[in-house]
Amino acid sequence: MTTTSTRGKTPRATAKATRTSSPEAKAASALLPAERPIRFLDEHGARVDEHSGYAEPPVELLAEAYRKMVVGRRFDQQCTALTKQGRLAVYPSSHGQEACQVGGVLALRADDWMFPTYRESVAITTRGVDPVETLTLLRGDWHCGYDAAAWRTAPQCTPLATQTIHAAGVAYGEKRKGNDSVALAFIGDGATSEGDFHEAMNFAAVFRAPAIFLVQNNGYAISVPLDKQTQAPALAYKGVGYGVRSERVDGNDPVAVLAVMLAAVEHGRAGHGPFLIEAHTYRMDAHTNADDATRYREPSEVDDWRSKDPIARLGAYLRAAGALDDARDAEIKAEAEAYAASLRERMNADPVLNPLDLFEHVYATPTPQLAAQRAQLAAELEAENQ
Amino acid sequence: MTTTSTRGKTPRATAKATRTSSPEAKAASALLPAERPIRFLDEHGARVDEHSGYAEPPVELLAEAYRKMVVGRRFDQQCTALTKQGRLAVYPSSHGQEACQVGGVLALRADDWMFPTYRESVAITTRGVDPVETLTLLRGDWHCGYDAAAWRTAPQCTPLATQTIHAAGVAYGEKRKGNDSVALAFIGDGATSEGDFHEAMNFAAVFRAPAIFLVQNNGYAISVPLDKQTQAPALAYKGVGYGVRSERVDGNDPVAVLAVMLAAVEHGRAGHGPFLIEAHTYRMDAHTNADDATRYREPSEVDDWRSKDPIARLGAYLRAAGALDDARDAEIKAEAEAYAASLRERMNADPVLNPLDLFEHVYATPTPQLAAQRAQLAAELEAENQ
Amino acid sequence: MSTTMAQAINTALRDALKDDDRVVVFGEDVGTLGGVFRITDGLTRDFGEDRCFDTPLAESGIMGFAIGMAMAGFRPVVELQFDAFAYPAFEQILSHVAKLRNRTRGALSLPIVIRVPFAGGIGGVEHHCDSSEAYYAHTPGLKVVTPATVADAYSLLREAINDPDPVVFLEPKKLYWSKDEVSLPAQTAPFGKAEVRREGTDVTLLSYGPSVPVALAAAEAAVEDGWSVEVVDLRTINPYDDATVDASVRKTGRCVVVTEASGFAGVGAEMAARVQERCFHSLAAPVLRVAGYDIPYPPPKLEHHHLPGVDRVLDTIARLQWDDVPMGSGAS
Amino acid sequence: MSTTMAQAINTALRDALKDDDRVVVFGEDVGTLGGVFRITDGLTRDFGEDRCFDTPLAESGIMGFAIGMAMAGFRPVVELQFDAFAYPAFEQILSHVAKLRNRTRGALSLPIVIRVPFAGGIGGVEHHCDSSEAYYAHTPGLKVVTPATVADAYSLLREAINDPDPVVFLEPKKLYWSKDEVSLPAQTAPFGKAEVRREGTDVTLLSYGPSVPVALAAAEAAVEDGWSVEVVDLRTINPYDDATVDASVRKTGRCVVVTEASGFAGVGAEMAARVQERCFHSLAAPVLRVAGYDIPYPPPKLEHHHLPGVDRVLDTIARLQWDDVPMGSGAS
Ligand SMILES: Cc1ncc(C[n+]2csc(CCOP(=O)(O)OP(=O)(O)O)c2C)c(N)n1
Ligand SMILES: Cc1ncc(C[n+]2csc(CCOP(=O)(O)OP(=O)(O)O)c2C)c(N)n1
Ligand SMILES: [Mg+2]
Ligand SMILES: [Mg+2]
Repeated sequence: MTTTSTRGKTPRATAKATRTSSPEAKAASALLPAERPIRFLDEHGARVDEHSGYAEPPVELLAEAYRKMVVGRRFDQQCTALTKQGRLAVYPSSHGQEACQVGGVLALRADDWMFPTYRESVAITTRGVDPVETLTLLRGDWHCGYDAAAWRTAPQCTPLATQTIHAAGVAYGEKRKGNDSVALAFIGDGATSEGDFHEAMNFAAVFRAPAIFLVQNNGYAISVPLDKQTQAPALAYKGVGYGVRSERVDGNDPVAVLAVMLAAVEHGRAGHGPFLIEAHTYRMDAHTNADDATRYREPSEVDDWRSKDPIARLGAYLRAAGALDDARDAEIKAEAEAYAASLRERMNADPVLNPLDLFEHVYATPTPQLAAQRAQLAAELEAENQ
Repeated sequence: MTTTSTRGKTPRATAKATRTSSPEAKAASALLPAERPIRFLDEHGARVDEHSGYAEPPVELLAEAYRKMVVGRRFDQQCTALTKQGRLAVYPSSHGQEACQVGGVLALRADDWMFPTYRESVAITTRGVDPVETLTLLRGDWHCGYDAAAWRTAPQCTPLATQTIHAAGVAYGEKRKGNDSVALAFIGDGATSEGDFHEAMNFAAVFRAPAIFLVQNNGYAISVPLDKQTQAPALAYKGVGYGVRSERVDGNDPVAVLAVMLAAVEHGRAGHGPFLIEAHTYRMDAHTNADDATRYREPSEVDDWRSKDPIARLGAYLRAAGALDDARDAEIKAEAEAYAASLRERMNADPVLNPLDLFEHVYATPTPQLAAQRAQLAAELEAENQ
Repeated sequence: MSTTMAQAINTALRDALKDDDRVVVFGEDVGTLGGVFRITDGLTRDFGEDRCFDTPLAESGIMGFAIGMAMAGFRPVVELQFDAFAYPAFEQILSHVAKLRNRTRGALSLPIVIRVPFAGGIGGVEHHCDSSEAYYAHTPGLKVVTPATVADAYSLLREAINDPDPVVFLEPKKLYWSKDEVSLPAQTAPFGKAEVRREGTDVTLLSYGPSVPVALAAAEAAVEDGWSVEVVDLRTINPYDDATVDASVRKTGRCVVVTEASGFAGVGAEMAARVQERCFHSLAAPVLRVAGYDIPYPPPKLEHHHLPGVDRVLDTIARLQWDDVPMGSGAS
Repeated sequence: MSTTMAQAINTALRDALKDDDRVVVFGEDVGTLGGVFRITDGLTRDFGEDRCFDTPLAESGIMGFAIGMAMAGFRPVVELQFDAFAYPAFEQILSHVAKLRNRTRGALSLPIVIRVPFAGGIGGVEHHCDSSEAYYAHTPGLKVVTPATVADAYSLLREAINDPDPVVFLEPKKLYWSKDEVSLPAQTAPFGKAEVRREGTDVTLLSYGPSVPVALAAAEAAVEDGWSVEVVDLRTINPYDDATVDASVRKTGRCVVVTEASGFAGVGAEMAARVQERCFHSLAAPVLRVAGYDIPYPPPKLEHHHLPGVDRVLDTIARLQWDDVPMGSGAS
């Protein structure tokens, strides 16, 4: 995030003298993020006390997060490999962002809604969705490959920030039905510049909808660094302008991500409305396989972030806490390998696609025009097969 | 504005303990508005000391503001009367908002840009634009009736908040040309909910464009009150999320509006970038002549605001300061009457419109298709005249 | 009973709110105020703020919120206050509303109605009178409906609300205060069925929404000129009723398309293209179009020059090669 | 010299930046990265951040900022990264870009070029392959240009940047890497002039942008079937060159419109409607259309079924009533 050192010299120092805590200023201060990003773990995984009172998640949950992160990263690597083999049309990796991918999801119940972007393949499989179904979109077989309603997981969203409003709407809808489920919208740092993010935050606040906006601030929108994206002191300072409670978190500290996510979920369930979380993280790979990250960032920057690896940090912490040992770690890695191997194998089989499916689900019932077009394609296909 | 009393119970008190003034928190505090709206005058026009260090504008400027406000209000009343006579298609009155209409404009130089909305007719005539040219749009003769380039005054903007981005762009463009002019965008409280406002603030901040966003918060967007519009502690809290210096001001205190506007203009000229001003004001009339305000607000509310009348307040202050007396006041009122009388008379004459103008200025040079359509209409008109 | 189109729409909303708990009405000023055209008058009072409510002033937000509520099982009926103020919602409409069923293979459907007061003829200043139907009609996944009669306004809106798919319901502003002898509830033909509003034998006027009354007036006036003019009202632009149109044109052998929207690449182009594709050998003359000019919508005092009127329709009928003189290149 | 369309566009931008200080290029990732398609490669390096720069990620913002900069005297050339990601900018485009000259009686003009990589055929996932030309073409006040050849890409873009009016410059993504023997700078015909890309006598294929190569391939293949096929490339959708189109159709007497976009209410409808309006008595058969289906753009593995291909064009030519059998109602 950027700090703004050369602000104007309009009267400000004196302004503070006038401050006697108006109701607005009080309300604002309850919404603003803590001075520094929340973290429980330092870069080596040692426990630190910078959590501003957020409760540490139970160790079982942390252990589960570790497992999911290891499996998730292995899945992600497998996807990159599949892309190189031409098995996926495109793949946006989340390598390095596993604390958010997993921490976001593990804080949810099955009846909560989730709104992933193109980058959230790991979050989706973490939710339990079949990896092959998850990859339908990126393989190019269809758009969304899983049952979005059953999983309460919207299709991976490409038009940036648009999904954040859907999250506000579904969160309000569920609340109106008397449910205490929440809706989690993933969004990137760059996408916070879109007008839709603004409208989503505002609608969520006005309707006190239990929506959580989890900004994975990985410092770049494709090639554009954050300081060309915003001059905000930090993205979490955007919440106060809507009356949305906001927090910054070390996005490579899985304990911190989970802790704040759990608080945000609780905040929503309790009827207090939306919550904005800015998580500082980094994508170790390029934007997608089609991108060349060397064009816009230094290798040294990537190296810096390698030393903040979320999996290593959580692993170290769990070991220190006695919740992980070599045997268990090996077990988890074996699970990850098996997961990847199964995926590899299943992705080798090209599914048989029916071109006539193109006309399905445009409407519940095809219009006469669509039926005619379908018939035309059917005739062409028949002619080809002769 | 709304205060938010029942926020979530997520750890916040402890959060404060952690605060040791991070660079981000410091940057934020330099951007946030003063605790209370800036004002120099109380409701009776007596000088109070709630101006947070903003300099009081010179008394000559205040006297000029008074004159313009009196003339502006008279103009506005005349427009409403003209509407009743069917001479205007529609008129959105700014009765009650004169401190902003006039205070916004008087802080500008001729080479500054201005972006008015439909409600800014008084601001436009205050800038010096001929009142009949100003009313071309609302009379229905054409769209923009004045020379927008010469006056550096964009057409009155109806698609809400769209003009704020133009202001950011032109402010940056002028800066790039080495000019120190600023761009003032008027906007209403309701329109701050539009995504375009978000994008404008962000672009202005990122490009350090000298744009001033003057929010006339009159408490309503047509019928929708501010608490259905936002849950922000106040609209001025939206600036920090973009790194935009923000202030709240008593929008019915012309001294305060001018003082903060002058500071904002100086801020922009000095290269410090954009400035957001939230001015609390009230429209005494309905949204437009077509609106029925009794459907959504109480007469008592209107009465309350009548006692905060910006013209009366400034008049009282100027009299106390010895800058206004009965004679001068009578002179100004006579000027206002003359202005209105001349307008009335000139608006009685229906201008002769040329239907073929419809095809002018669609492009610099008409396309062949347009030329053909123009010829078709010309033939029709000729046939009619036979 | 004499009923206005505004009343018919209001009643349709009421009846839908009554019949189906999942229906919610929202948008800018639709609550306390009852809408700037008073179409939602009394709904909040009678059904409560939960069923009909004001939103913040943000059309993309309104649209996206409707998508979310539909995902939660509601049937949102949103009002976008004027045609041009729907534009901020285009990304949500084009990239999500129109596509979500298809993208999710039917797992998520969006039974949303997008009500848009549209088109001109009311002396509105700029940005208040756009004819925006082509943008929607060209977008697969949307249904596009526009009533020309009071009964249709009621019946088509009820059907739109019951439809499992998103429907853009375009309300011709200038017809809000038009009256018909109708008692509600009214039941007219379903989506995808055009109506012959007037029978004739010489030429078919093909039209929809705000232009239907113009076509009917022209047909009436044409009697004097000795032409027997048939008028077909599409009612729903998508789905499109080729059968009714074809039957009419095959009978009359001539066709003029009347739309208020700018002609270039508009819905009228589709109508003309379809007619000649399907009825080529029945046509004694090219299908001609009477449309708004290809200009930004004019200021109030000039709009009548832009809007297709009876004279322009009659002039165009007159150009239908009644003497079988081939057209020169000077045409349109 | 063998040049790609991507190189031609890059060179056109360079030459414009060189020739006119007022030209600025901006958008998402156009600076350091050189654009996701590398179209702006090296511009920031060679002309500095003032002339070619990255913006925040907000298309309405990009468009509105361009409007403001144009008001200050610049000539902005903006890139909207993909067709569907132009949708957030629609309100700015429709309500301001297209109208400002008209609204201000010429006091303010907007010499803005909106570059949009558009259409499909590159295996892109959803939202990356929309054919959005109809939305622009239907909007008065915009010019709409789409090159099909390398030389045109250069020449039309230079003309677009020099044009005093806003131009939507649609770059067919799948042609970025197409090559022609061209040396730059190239000068081709101006806006409003269609080109006969191949001469023929039996039927005219009418097309533009990404569909021109398809039409040419079909024309080549048609030789085997004994058809002599003429191919007309519109080059600019608006302004529209009726004269060239009319001359071709009057010569051949038959016409098929080929567009990749969904057919319904698309630009192809306008093309078909115009041809029959203007050339009715020269036509031996209806003007038929080969278009994308009226469905959301398909996933990569199915897109070839959607896109008009040579076979579909040939099948359609075959349906042009060569034996003069009147069409039944089953057509299209
Ligand atoms: C509305 C819209 N504009 C542009 C794009 C193209 N695009 C895809 S990803 C991306 C960058 C997004 O950056 P960020 O939000 O930080 O997310 P990240 O990719 O870093 O996870 C861009 C510009 C898009 N998908 N949607
Ligand atoms: C994009 C858009 N949506 C809706 C409207 C219709 N509309 C005109 S004024 C208005 C209310 C604006 O309220 P506010 O911004 O508070 O300004 P005020 O009228 O109070 O000065 C609305 C909804 C519009 N002009 N533009
Ligand atoms: Mg990012
Ligand atoms: Mg207001």
